Amino acid sequence: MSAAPTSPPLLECRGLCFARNEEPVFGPIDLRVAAGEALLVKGGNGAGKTTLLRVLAGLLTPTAGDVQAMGMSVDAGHLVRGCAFLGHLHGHKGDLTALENLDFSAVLLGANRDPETVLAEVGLSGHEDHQARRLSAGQNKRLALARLRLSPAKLWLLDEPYANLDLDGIELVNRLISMHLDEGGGVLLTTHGAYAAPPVPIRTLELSA
Amino acid sequence: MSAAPTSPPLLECRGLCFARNEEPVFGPIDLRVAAGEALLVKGGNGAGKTTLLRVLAGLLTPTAGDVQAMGMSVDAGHLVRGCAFLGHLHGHKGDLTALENLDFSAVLLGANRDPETVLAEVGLSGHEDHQARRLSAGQNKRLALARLRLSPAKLWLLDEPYANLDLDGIELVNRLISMHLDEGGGVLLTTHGAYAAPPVPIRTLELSA
Amino acid sequence: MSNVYVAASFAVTAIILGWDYLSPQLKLRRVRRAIRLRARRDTNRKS
Amino acid sequence: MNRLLLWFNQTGSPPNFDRFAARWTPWAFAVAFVTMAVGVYGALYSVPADYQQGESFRILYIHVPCAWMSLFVFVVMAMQSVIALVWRIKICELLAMACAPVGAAFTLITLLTGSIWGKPTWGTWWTWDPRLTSELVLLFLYVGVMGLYAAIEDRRAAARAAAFLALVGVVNVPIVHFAVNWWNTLHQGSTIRLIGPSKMDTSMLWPLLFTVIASKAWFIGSLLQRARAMNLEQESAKDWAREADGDDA
Amino acid sequence: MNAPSLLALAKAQAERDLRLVWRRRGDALQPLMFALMVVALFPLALGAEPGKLAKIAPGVLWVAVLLSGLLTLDNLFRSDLEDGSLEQLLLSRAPLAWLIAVRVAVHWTVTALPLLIATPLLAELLALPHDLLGPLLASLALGTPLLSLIGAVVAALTVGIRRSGMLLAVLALPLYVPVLVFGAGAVAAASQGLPWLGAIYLLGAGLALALVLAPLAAATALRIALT
Amino acid sequence: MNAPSLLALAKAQAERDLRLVWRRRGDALQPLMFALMVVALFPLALGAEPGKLAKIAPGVLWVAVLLSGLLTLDNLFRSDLEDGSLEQLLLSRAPLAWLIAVRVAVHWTVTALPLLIATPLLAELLALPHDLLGPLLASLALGTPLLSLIGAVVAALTVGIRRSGMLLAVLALPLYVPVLVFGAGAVAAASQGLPWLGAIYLLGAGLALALVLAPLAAATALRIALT
Ligand code: HEM
Ligand SMILES: Nc1ncnc2c1ncn2[C@@H]1O[C@H](COP(=O)(O)OP(=O)(O)OP(=O)(O)O)[C@@H](O)[C@H]1O
Ligand SMILES: Nc1ncnc2c1ncn2[C@@H]1O[C@H](COP(=O)(O)OP(=O)(O)OP(=O)(O)O)[C@@H](O)[C@H]1O
Ligand SMILES: [Mg+2]
Ligand SMILES: [Mg+2]
Repeated sequence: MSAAPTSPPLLECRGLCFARNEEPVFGPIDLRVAAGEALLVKGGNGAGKTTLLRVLAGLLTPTAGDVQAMGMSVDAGHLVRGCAFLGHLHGHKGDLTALENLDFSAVLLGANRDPETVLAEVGLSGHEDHQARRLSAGQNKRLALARLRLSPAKLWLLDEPYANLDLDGIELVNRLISMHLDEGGGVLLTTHGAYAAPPVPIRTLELSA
Repeated sequence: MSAAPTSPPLLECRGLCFARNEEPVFGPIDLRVAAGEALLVKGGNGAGKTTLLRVLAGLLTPTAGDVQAMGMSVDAGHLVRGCAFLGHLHGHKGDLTALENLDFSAVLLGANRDPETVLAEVGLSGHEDHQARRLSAGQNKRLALARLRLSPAKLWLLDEPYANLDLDGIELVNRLISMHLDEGGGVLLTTHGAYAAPPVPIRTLELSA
Repeated sequence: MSNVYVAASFAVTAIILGWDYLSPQLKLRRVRRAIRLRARRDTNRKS
Repeated sequence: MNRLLLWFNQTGSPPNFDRFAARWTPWAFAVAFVTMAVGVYGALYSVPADYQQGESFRILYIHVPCAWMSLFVFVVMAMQSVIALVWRIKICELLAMACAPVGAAFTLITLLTGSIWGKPTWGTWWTWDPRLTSELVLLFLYVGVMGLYAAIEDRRAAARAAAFLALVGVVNVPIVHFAVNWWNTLHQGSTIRLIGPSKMDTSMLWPLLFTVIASKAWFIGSLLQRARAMNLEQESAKDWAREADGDDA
Repeated sequence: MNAPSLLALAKAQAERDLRLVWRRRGDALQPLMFALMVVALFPLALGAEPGKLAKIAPGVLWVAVLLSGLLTLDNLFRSDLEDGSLEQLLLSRAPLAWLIAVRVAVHWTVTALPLLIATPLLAELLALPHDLLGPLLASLALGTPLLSLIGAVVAALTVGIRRSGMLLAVLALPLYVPVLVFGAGAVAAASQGLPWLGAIYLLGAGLALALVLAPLAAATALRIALT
Repeated sequence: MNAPSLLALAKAQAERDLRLVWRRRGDALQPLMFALMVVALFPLALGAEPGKLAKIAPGVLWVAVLLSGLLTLDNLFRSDLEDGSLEQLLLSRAPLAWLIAVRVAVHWTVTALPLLIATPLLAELLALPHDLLGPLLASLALGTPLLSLIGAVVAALTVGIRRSGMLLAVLALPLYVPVLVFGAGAVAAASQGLPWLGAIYLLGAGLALALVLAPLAAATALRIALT
């Protein structure tokens, strides 16, 4: 959208295959996410979405093919450092409060936004001083989304960002994604296609089990 | 539906309140689930759905009010033994295969269905010999649904049964619920209302945060 | 009398080396059988 | 460097390795069995009893080669591990992991024959002297490498983690070897040299030469055999595995 | 709603638990390895003199067995809690105490029995006089199941607390003390030529009592911990 | 994408870790409790004679400290793995080895330092001669950070494995042996009036080496274990 079409892709992979102990999980995949673009990976349960995302982040080693992220090649020794990753796990400590968790992330990520305002943006104002462990499933998800908003990363890798969220929360995810694209970022997100897709121009990749 | 309207309720509670460290989570609630009935508990993230379900099962002790399940009163020492409970956790061992897990459940629950056919019913045929740990998020959910189908329990307590499932899986949950109601069972289920509700005559309870 | 010690140590060695020799062969046989079973299942499925 | 790597990857490709191992394993074991037979005959019947230790000194002919192998195998394992970690060559991962059980077997033999030997000479099965202790630690390290390899689900990730542990553990090898020099211990210092002047008489040395060769050949045979089984297991879904299986099944 | 027979339940539970152990058979060896290492640490730390070692051998062996049992205790219910199996168990109609008894039996067979079998070797490493091996084995054979049973109650109580490994140890150890005193005491008495069967009988009586009471107590504790 | 300064990172990490410890301050006491109990078990298992106890005191103390450190090791990275924080750390731009160094420092401060402070008390319980307290404290002061650093490497390597508590012990103990031999050896030498500073210097050299290498090795191990 706002990004020039000639900008180098944030994420690109060619002929990517992954096999677990010699059992293929997904076939050769080519994909490209440039600045200002969102790519939606769709697939039913067990199609390999989570696996694909972990391979792209460098957390699993592909069997064949190569991944280039922000101009560097990704392999076992080289994770995609500096991307924002939202997995099935939240990645914050249950014993710390919502705000303490975000404060730490802010330093770690080198954020240039204020944790407190971001918390309010994701609808957790009033819960700043609650320990993350005491938040409900959906509130935890929102806290993880707050970290995304905090991160200065250009590339977002999101695994089922809509899961566990109510209608309001789904709206929030869509808003976050649009803002990020407008700022020239790129997003790759997965969903099993039961509901909700971001209301932005988007390309889709279908995985099948 | 097939059950006579005069049958005693499977689950009934009056003036149920729950507070965590003096902070009320949900107000006084009255509800009733009779044979052949389904009750849908709706509420946004953090409204207290999970908490309500655990209180009803006896896994948390209510602050006020009382719960009667299948004619017996539920309190701290007395869980609702013999109900079928589907929580955020799957309740099967990652190290055992799908079939081994179900076989054990069959004995434990005193089932009168065959584990292998039930597995096929929930769409896991071909995965019988895969360790549960190696199944994807949605496949794990389906395995938990298989246990429901196996259980001879009349009363089902389901916490977000639709989460993590693809369209096909949502269809499956609805089918399971209809069958259970036809057989004279009762179901209480929660959802945050973003999508999907069972296509059966249903009553709804709204929780608000 | 010290022959007992010699015999014992040679016996121990024989047992351990015997295990070292046989266990991979047994494993190889098991793997082979698994491969064959799998191949048969695949051909059955195709036909 | 790159061409070397390519060559390595080609000759070391799983099907090629399978063929290679199938071909050479019998030869290695043949050499091992023959030299072992000669060596054991020499040790048990041809060499006269020692004037100090009597008959029990014959244990030397298995204790010493196995003790040397226990150290040697660990070094080989560590070297393979370096290659596996740096260049990610699959066959080297397999070879490194196949070393562990063989090395553990040699270490166990060393410990057992040593303590059997200790009873008549030192009057006890076991003492906590530095060499014996460090050899026991070596066994633990082997077991640790095997345990770590077994505990991780993904075979290649497991191999790399265990290879890393083998690298860390290799510091123990010089400790075992030099223990007799650094501390005063009950255990014999270095006495034997196969090449050059030895403190042991040559007439008593020759069976040792044979058992030493036998242990080396055994190591090669066993290593190839184990690596081959692991290789085939991991590749069992591939076409070549089915064909190779069809050949001789 | 036909309740399954107790025997069928026990069989299913034992089968499941054994299968889980088998799937991680590497882990099953670990209590043994741990005890072996504790036994090895002492001579290293003390400097090895056979005479000195022999004197402390029974104590060290008992402590090693006790500690290695203690460390496996946390696993008894924790993994079932974490994946939700425990909830399912509590909400089923099956008699909880009975299932716990089966589980403790499996746990003892898998963790303590191998240790018992290896005791002669460990004793040799510590230069324990041979005539003390009998009392040592007898005291361990009666003492370890007792430890497992007592441990099960504590494990049940602490299962609701995350990362309770240490807390478990701190709670269980005081309860283990009498067992240790009588167990190691029997061996110590034998080493001084005193009658040692009395302590063994006491251990036996304790075991009989615990066999009946501990599963019930553990079941109650589990319910308390989880509601 | 302004990379945060190393110091700011260290501060944030230390603050976070300390805060987590503070939230579960009950747990922080547990290594101490454990060591105390091991120390208390020995007189019970051996029957208390001051002379006999004094002789084995340095060894028992060292073993107790070593074991209690071993048991807390698993927590070093595991809880971060389970809630996904570790993934986030790996995928951030922050230098991993540096963060690990900070974390090990916090871990040592929380688990080993209290033990060190309590050592005079424990030594008194075991009737350790007073002139040996100096060597004991010196050896522990240098030895325990060394143990923590070595342990961190092993903990990183095994973090991907569920319920690795025992495996961790089996892997770490062989690497701990030299530290134990020199540490307890120094005290033993002192007790016989031999020069004991040599062993202490060796420990110091080992510590210096480990301070540089261990965080790097642990970072590598973490990457290996998690990819
Ligand atoms: C459990 C007991 C024992 C263990 C663990 C053990 C271990 C070892 C090891 C590891 C070596 C190889 C050292 C190296 O290559 O640097 C070795 C060599 C040797 N051992 Fe033992 N040993 C034990 C008992 C004995 C006994 C009782 C004797 C005879 C009295 C003995 C005699 C020898 C001799 C002669 C060598 C060859 C030394 C050389 O390199 O020239 N060992 N032993
Ligand atoms: N750790 C693992 N070991 C072996 N196989 C696995 C593992 N994790 C997942 N799988 C298998 O890989 C396939 C893809 O799994 P993945 O988790 O990527 O699916 P998914 O698309 O994310 O599905 P869902 O929508 O259910 O989360 C599944 O068939 C699953 O059984
Ligand atoms: N263990 C706990 N301790 C204290 N407070 C808690 C705990 N668990 C949940 N809460 C609080 O109770 C409220 C209700 O939580 P609950 O998990 O029941 O919500 P929910 O309706 O299931 O939401 P979701 O749709 O997000 O799963 C939330 O505000 C949450 O912060
Ligand atoms: Mg997924
Ligand atoms: Mg919920």
